[in-house]
Amino acid sequence: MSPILSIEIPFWGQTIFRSIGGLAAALGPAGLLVYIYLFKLMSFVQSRLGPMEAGPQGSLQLLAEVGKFFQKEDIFPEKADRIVFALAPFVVLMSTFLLVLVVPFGPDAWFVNLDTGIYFALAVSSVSVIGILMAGWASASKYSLLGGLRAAGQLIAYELPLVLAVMGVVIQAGTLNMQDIVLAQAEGEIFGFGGLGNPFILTQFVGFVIFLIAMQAELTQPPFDMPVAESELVTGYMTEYSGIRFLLFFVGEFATAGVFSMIAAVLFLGGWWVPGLDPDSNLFNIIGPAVLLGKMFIVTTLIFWFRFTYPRFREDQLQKIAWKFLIPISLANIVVTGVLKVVF
Amino acid sequence: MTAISETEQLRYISQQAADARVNVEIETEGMTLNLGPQHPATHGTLRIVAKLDGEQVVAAEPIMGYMHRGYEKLAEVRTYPQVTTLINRIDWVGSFANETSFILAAEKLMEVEAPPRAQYIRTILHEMSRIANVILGIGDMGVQVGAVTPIFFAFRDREYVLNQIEAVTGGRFHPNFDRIGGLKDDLPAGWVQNTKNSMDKIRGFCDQIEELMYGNEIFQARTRGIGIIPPEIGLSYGVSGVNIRASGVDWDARRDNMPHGLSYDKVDWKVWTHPDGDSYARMWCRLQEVREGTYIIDKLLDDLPSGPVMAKVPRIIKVPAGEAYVETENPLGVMGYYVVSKGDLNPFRVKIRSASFNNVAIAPWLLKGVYVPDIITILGSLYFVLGDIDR
Amino acid sequence: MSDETAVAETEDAEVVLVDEARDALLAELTTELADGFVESHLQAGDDLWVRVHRDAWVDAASTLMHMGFSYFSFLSAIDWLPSPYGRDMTSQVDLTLDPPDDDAEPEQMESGVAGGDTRFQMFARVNDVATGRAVTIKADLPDDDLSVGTWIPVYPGANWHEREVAEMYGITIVGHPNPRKLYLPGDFQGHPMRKDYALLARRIKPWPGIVDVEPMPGDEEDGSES
Amino acid sequence: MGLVESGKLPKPLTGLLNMSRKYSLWVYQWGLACCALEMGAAFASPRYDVMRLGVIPFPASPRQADMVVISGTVTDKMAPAIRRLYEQMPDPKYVISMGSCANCGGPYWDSYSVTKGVDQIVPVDVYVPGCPPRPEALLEGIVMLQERIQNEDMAQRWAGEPIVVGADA
Repeated sequence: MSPILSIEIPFWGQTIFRSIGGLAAALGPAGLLVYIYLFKLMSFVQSRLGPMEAGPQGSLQLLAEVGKFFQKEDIFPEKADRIVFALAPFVVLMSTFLLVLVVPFGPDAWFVNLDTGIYFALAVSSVSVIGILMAGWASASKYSLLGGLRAAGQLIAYELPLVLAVMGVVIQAGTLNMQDIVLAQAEGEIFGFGGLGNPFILTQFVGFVIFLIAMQAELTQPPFDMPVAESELVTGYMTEYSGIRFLLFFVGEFATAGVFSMIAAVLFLGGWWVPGLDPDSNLFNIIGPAVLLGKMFIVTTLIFWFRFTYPRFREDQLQKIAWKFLIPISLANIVVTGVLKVVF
Repeated sequence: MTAISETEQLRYISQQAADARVNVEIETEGMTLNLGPQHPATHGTLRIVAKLDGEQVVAAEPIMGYMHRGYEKLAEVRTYPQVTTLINRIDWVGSFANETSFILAAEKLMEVEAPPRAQYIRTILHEMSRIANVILGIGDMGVQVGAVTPIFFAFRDREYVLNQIEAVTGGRFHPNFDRIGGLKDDLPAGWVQNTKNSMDKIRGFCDQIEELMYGNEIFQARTRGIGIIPPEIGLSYGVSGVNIRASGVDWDARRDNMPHGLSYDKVDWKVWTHPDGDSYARMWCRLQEVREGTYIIDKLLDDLPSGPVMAKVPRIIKVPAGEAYVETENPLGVMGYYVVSKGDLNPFRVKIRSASFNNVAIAPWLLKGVYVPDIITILGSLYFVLGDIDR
Repeated sequence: MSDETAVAETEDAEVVLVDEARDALLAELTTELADGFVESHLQAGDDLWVRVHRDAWVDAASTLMHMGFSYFSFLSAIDWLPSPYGRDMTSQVDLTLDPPDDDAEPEQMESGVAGGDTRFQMFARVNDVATGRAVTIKADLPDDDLSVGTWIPVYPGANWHEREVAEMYGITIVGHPNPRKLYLPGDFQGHPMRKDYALLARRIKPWPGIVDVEPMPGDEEDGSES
Repeated sequence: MGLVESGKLPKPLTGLLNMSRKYSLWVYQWGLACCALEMGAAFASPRYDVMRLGVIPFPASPRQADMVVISGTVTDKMAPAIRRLYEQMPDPKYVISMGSCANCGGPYWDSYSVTKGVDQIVPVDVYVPGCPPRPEALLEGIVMLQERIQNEDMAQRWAGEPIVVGADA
């Protein structure tokens, strides 16, 4: 076990510390996202106020939501496959927590420092598909089934551009390790000018855009929210869920949005690093998480702004975008990146 | 629900499936999807039973009656003023427009005519209810295709119109203001200027929505080429209003068949048509009609005649025996009342020809072979109100 | 439109109005419908009614379609029977204060414009959007055979209208592909638009009435206990 | 039911739990007729903005709803669907009957196809009279329901009389 914050902590202490940290890293952003975007930004876009009564500016609204869902009846539909139905939300949430594992929050503040970090992240992000399919199938509802199948088709289709977009970064950084990707950006330089480092958004802008679009689709956010399309499929695979299990899905949705944004921030925006500071300093173990959170908000703002303003694609149009546009472009991006890597 | 046995429904659907415009060579097990009676997409309580092959619709059949309140029967047991109250609630989004044609039919039988000022105000309120109605339809279309924001803008700017309607009639949207022979009251002071300001706001809304929604590539991708109504098919189904004008039929009951008692012929205005006949064309024409409506109101307000708003009619209204049919161009399409009177206090028979009933009748034809999301787009672009279908 | 301009704008009812467009239309219809034509009524400057024979009902539709009446407006039926409940069907009368007079002479059945001999009458309206012409078609149904052919092959929009008629008046539409109930639940009894169909709420609890004093029919015991 | 069975809980905890239910009322919009528009105005119009009160009009599925607003004419054909929807909602659940039609049949009191009052089908907590009620009336109904939830004892649900908006005015 490597030290966190350069402090020696006994093994059990680290376990507790990591558990709390993991929960905070996944659920904290989720809560913030729900409050800031779902309640406040959306209301602002729609020229409303949003929740105002619960706490100052409605800041305790979230606690009320959670408290409410804990009190709700936990309904199993009569024809549901009870075990699968009960497990599905946990599978979805598990994928989120596995994602958090590899996100670096500072030079030493990480949960696991895998050499194949990004590979691992992209792999476990697909686990949620299984959970969604489980939910869709086990609900014994046609809406849920359609939603689950749509989700599966969509997530599989967009996994490919997601991976290919990351490939550019990996080629440029020369590593699959997320920590090293951050360092590569911190230590990189553009045409000999190293003052800003080299956030890969500059050199991999195409990759960033593709990653953003594919991420939007992976998160099933509008304009790619067919699996949960409220006006067609009610709420898709979540239709039959109530109480805590729905809360888990709900939290999972936003936590995944947060974690994916963090990964995007790590890959393209320089992660926890701020230009002008030494990336090895212990300072980043303290401010790193905050910096990463800030960069995460840049990405999530983009995601949610699209969410609130765009209509929804149709399922076949969505597939067309993935296979006919995103994948060829990302392949071209890889070729160009590879050539340039050799040239420079 | 006990209304239809499933086997009966399936047999009917499979009959229809034979001539559905879909590829049925690959034999897969079909699925019957039931949208409604309460479903976010169906504007209330329409129920669509769709037989699917994958996500493609093999056959779809709307089932209504969840909002059937028996208007035609109830109208027979109510006096004429009471009927006005009732029929307000047929197309509840644009209520005043419902009253107009019934009142005009009764006036025709009684051979009275409203004074010019009343006719002008009637026309203004008729157009206002069109604006209040269609704005909501446009916002709702946004929700149907997945954009949540336009509906909030629609509700926000609809309030300007409702405020003006409320100022003159006292009701936000069930005015019950029309009387046989005129109107209940004259306009309140300052109303004309306030209305003009409101119309400016509405035009602002039109510009905003045109940019935000109609200009959006995804919106266009979702609506263009979806649900094309050929003109001759549409006419034989009795599709009217914007839905048929978007198919290129230049026919507007306000211009071509205007009943006595409205003032559309006093101002210049344009009937908007679109050659495409698809969902986008329908929504586009709607938006243009809202904008045109604001200009009509402005012009009518400019030369509003003075004088009384009520003609001389007896206090207890007995309509002479006879039959009359009057139709007006309502927000949703042509709405007509066929009134049969026997000289009593109450009508003997009122046949309500409501626009949405005919407009939605074309849905089974339109929905064959589309995808599930297109069901919602097509229904949204046909824009119906359940009360107008079921009555 | 053109027919409106033919009418002299006058308020004097004594002047005989001339409606050339509708006259021509009526003449054309009379020849086209031939034997099926029964009676007509022309209100100059206003409207045209044509009554056809029941058996010519479907032919009339195709004839009209060929004449350019491509727009289907509506199709319905009328029950000409005077209401057997007399004035208690109007809300002006309170049944408790003013009980209906059972010995009253039943009113004579009287048909509307374009005449009619029987109780039930079909009527439909079609438009010609190109010229603005419109015509209302009527057809009597014999009392012992309440059935009529379907208009669906000509005007597919008639589908729901005919279902409505079948449900509300109990008229059989011959050849209708889907003769289910349109509005009412499947177990609904009766045909509500018939004049002899009583509105229960008006018979039992007359408006404004005293609510819940009289027990509902069939559950006297429950009523007395509660 | 979730964590809270009908057993006794310490008072501060009950208050906290009640508060969380009070401020998080996910409402299922059972829009039927004219009142649906005024309900829509109350929920979606920036002028009324019911979200201020913590009423979230998002859920499209009754499974996630805490409260249903039945607004409009209930017909006999629709009645079984309403009953079914009510049974699909998880406890604790609240019903607001909005408008004269849902309360008692309204202008269709003599119709052959209209159910005279939704309370024949499902228990109603709040009646909002009017034809249609203004959005403000619905807001007041919601606020009154929230006040009741704040003082609610989970063991004694349905013990109280239903709220009628404007009855004491």
